[in-house]
Amino acid sequence: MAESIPATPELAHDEHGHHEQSFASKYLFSTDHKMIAKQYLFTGIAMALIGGFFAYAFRMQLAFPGMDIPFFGVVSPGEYNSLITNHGTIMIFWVAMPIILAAFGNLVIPLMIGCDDMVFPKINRLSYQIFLLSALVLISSFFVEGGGFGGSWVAYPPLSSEPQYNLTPLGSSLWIGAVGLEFVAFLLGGINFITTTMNSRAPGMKMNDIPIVVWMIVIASVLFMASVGPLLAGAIMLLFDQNLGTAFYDPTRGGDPVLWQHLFWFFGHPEVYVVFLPPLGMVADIITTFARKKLFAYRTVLYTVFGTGVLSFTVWAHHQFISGIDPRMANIFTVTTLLISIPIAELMFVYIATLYGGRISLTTPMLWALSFIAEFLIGGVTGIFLGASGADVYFHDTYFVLAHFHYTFFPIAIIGFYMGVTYWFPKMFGKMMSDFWGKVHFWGTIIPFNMIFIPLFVLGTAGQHRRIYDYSHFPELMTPGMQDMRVFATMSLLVMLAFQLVFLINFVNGMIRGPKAEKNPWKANSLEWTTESPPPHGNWPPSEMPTVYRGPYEYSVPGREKDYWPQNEPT
Amino acid sequence: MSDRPIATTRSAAGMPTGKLAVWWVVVSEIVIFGGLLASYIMHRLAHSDWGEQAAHTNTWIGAFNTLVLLSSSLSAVLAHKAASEGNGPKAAKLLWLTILGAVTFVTVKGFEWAHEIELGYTITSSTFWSFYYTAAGLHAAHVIAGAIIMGIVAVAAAKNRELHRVELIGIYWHFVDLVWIFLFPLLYIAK
Amino acid sequence: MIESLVPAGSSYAGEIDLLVNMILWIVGFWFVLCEVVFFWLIFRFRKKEGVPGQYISGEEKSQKRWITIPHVLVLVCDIFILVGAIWVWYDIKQDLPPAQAEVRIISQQWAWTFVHEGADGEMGTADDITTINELTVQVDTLYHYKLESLDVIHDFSVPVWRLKQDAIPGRLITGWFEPTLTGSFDIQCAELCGVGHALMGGTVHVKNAADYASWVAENSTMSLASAATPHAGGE
Amino acid sequence: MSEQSQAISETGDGHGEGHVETNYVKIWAWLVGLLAVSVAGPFLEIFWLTMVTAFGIACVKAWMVAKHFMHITLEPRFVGYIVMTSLVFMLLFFAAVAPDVMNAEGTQWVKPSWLGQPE
Repeated sequence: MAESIPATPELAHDEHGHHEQSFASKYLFSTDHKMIAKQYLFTGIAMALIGGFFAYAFRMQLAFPGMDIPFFGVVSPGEYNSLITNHGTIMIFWVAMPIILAAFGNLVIPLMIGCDDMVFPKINRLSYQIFLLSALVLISSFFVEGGGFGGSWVAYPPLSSEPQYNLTPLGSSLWIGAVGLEFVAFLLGGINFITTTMNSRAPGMKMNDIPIVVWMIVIASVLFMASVGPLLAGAIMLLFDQNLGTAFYDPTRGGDPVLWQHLFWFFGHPEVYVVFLPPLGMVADIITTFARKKLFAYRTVLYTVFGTGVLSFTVWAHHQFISGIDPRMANIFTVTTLLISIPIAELMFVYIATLYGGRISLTTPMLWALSFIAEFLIGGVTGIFLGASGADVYFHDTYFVLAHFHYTFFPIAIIGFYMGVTYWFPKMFGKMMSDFWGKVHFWGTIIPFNMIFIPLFVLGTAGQHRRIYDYSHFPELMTPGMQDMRVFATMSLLVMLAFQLVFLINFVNGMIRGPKAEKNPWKANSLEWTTESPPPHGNWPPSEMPTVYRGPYEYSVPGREKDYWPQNEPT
Repeated sequence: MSDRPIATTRSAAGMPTGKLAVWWVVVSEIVIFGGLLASYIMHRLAHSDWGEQAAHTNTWIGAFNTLVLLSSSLSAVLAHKAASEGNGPKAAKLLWLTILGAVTFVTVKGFEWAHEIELGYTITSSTFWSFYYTAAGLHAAHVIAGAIIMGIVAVAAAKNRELHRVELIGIYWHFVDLVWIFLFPLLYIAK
Repeated sequence: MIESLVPAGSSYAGEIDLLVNMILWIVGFWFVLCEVVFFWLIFRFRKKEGVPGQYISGEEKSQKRWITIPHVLVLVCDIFILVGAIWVWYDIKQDLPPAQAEVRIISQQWAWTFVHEGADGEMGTADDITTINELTVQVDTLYHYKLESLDVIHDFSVPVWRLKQDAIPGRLITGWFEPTLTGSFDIQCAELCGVGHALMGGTVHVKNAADYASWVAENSTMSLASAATPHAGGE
Repeated sequence: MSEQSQAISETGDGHGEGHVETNYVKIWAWLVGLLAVSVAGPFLEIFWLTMVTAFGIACVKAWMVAKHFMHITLEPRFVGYIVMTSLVFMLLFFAAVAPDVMNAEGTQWVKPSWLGQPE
């Protein structure tokens, strides 16, 4: 893990007795929340490259069935299944969660609430180490005999629990083991996030003075902790079914496969809010900074997010309308699903209203934040088709569903990642990234992204179902127009993947040769911009720990010459 | 104490950081055992034939194990009381007593399982037994983990250091006892 | 929206298409409105020299109106969608109109097995016609299907009929459809069921009364003959 | 084993400072008594009575441990709320999943092997 070498020498601190650290203790076994944030970030980026490569491989197979794909070779049906399974698993559990929740959570929480580190530094390090172990276990599952697990990321038994059905005996056990380990890692991380935010706020920081991104990350951690339990129990039961021959999910011996679906989706839906809320918080902080404007109705944002969090535990079976649950239950879950779309709609209205009366400067982070809102609107809007049980009868498991959740997951994972990195890069690495190349990369990613998934909406409406390796067996799906759309989507993916190189170069170049970043490059209010870039160990000298006097969004306050008002500036 | 960050010393939520964290651990454990027991109860209510399967569990051993855990909860709370009075060595002695209770619990369960497996009731003989071994096994794993951490806390408490941790491990221990209070009737009484 | 890409081939296909169009209009309106207002605000309030930002807390009643009004309107629209969705759902999945014919669908790892009623119109008799991956039905006849799976979860889906139902091993799920369009259409397996998931395509032949009767007559005599000879496989 | 702890608590029965003085051993004795009742319950062969003694007493014992040993009532209020919320979520999970896992049949579906019908 080649880490960056922060330009500014570490400031010696009397209180922490800052002895000269060896490479290992500073980078590999560091307990500093900022270093652990970077570790999560780089592991997340590495896994994103793997996940992206899988997407390249199976999209090429879909566009040119049976072709010898460069860098991969011919994709066999079993390989196709494990490619899509692990693309989904990696992108959610090993890219979105570490980067959005853990990397930015670790970086942002202590800095924004004005304390020197997470409350339990060693547990914080342990959570990263368990996460790294889970990533290695998952990667090893690709190379075992029989290949990686191929039963889709939802792993419905009996396909996932019976080796004679999924033909990946070792792969499936390693897969569920890796997912279980990843849950343990994020349980430990979650406890750290929640306890730090609840207990270690800077003196004077009232509930309404906490930046929205910190609120969102903590609520996301609470949602994760309260929802992962049943699936952890379910994962243990699945592991026993796979290896010990128990029959929790085997219908012929008294078990019930639908039990796993409920256990999975009881976790599954709060999970999508776990990864959705932190980027939503970042959007709030970034658009207020670059619109120089106070967040519209701070309390409304909080109440809608609390409402969404609680409701997210009541909607899970809309994933299972036609997969065997009792049809009467579907009506209840249609009601709750349409109910939960309302707070999210209100949140979007609040963010759009925040732009009214602003001085919007379109820097790269602002472009990413605004594109998050624009793209997520499409994702949210197409979700109503799927939440309405009557319409879901047709749309379930088609590419319409796939396009819908990519219009929600892409803004969460990829746009959220780029928004956070471009905004906090000066603070993390003490350097500035090039804004020009940032914009080139932005347009180079957003336009192709839409070119990939709008055709997939059309294909899904035409009845094309997911996870099918080759559509030549379905005459209705092999009309020339549809195959062209698949090729067009794959070509757009190639263009988008190419533009990611622009980012990687800009990212690494910024780290090594970027111009020195000042304390507060964006002239923002929150506390992380009141310490050096990159912040020393302990963020502020122990004697100068910040005290807070006002909220984080006091921009363009009438009667002040500067249009921003840092939180720790005494009135 | 110097390497502990300033963050840990603050308590904006009105309670010490350690206790706040332990309560969140308890909440996350509630949903884990809750998910497992909910699945078990559903299957149990669905399959009336599990009654005679459950008849082969030995209620007396279960009752004794409950008594052992209840007593270990008592010594854990007495250890907390001693620690809050600043008496480290006494707290440590009581903690070791609790660990003794834990060891007794696990060994008794070991013999019980060995006996049942001998009689042919293995984890795969029926879904009741699968749930029986999974739930009791997960609980036993938590008992062992709790005992190990309690050992570490007891060693420190004996030297009058980190006395607040005695209460923290106590809360976790009472939770493990609570899970067993529900597991006992579910697995042993409902016949 | 769907009927432009996939013909409506069953009695309730029209209902689903109507519901989807209703949702499209409601949701499309709000989507376009939000995007237009969004991009207009970005353009209107872009950074101009000498023009300071405004300080709007959004807590006063007058400012909050801008949020609560669309909020309530969205709530009202959701109620329309809700009623439509439950209405269509009840018709398809909860209501079971009396059957004029029956068919058994057995899914297994990577093939569909269909059991049609033979000439005697009774299921479970010797003259039942069992076919692999080829379902033949009569147009404008209300069929009950009994769906089951022998191994993993499969999903019987006929896009033209807007029909989709998972087959859960260990369960026998009943549903209904009434084809209204003659012709041959695709059957797809809509739930990942292992390596051969893509091979599980099938076709459904919807014939008018005459062709169907001749098909049944021809095939049920064959299955009767094969049932008579002792070594024949069959049920 | 339990006698030994009783001896210790007899001697060191100092006054707990702060929260109300609860005689932990008395609470423990109640718990053991309730345990005995719940074990004796099945011998009366009355099904619903066994259910009451088994699970009713389990809930009472759980509350006693939570209140007297874990001092949950003395913690800030949100501790009780988050524990209660997680229990409510488990109830919600049970309520929504039971119709599928517990029933042998429902609207338009049936589990043949449960009803003894042929596949």
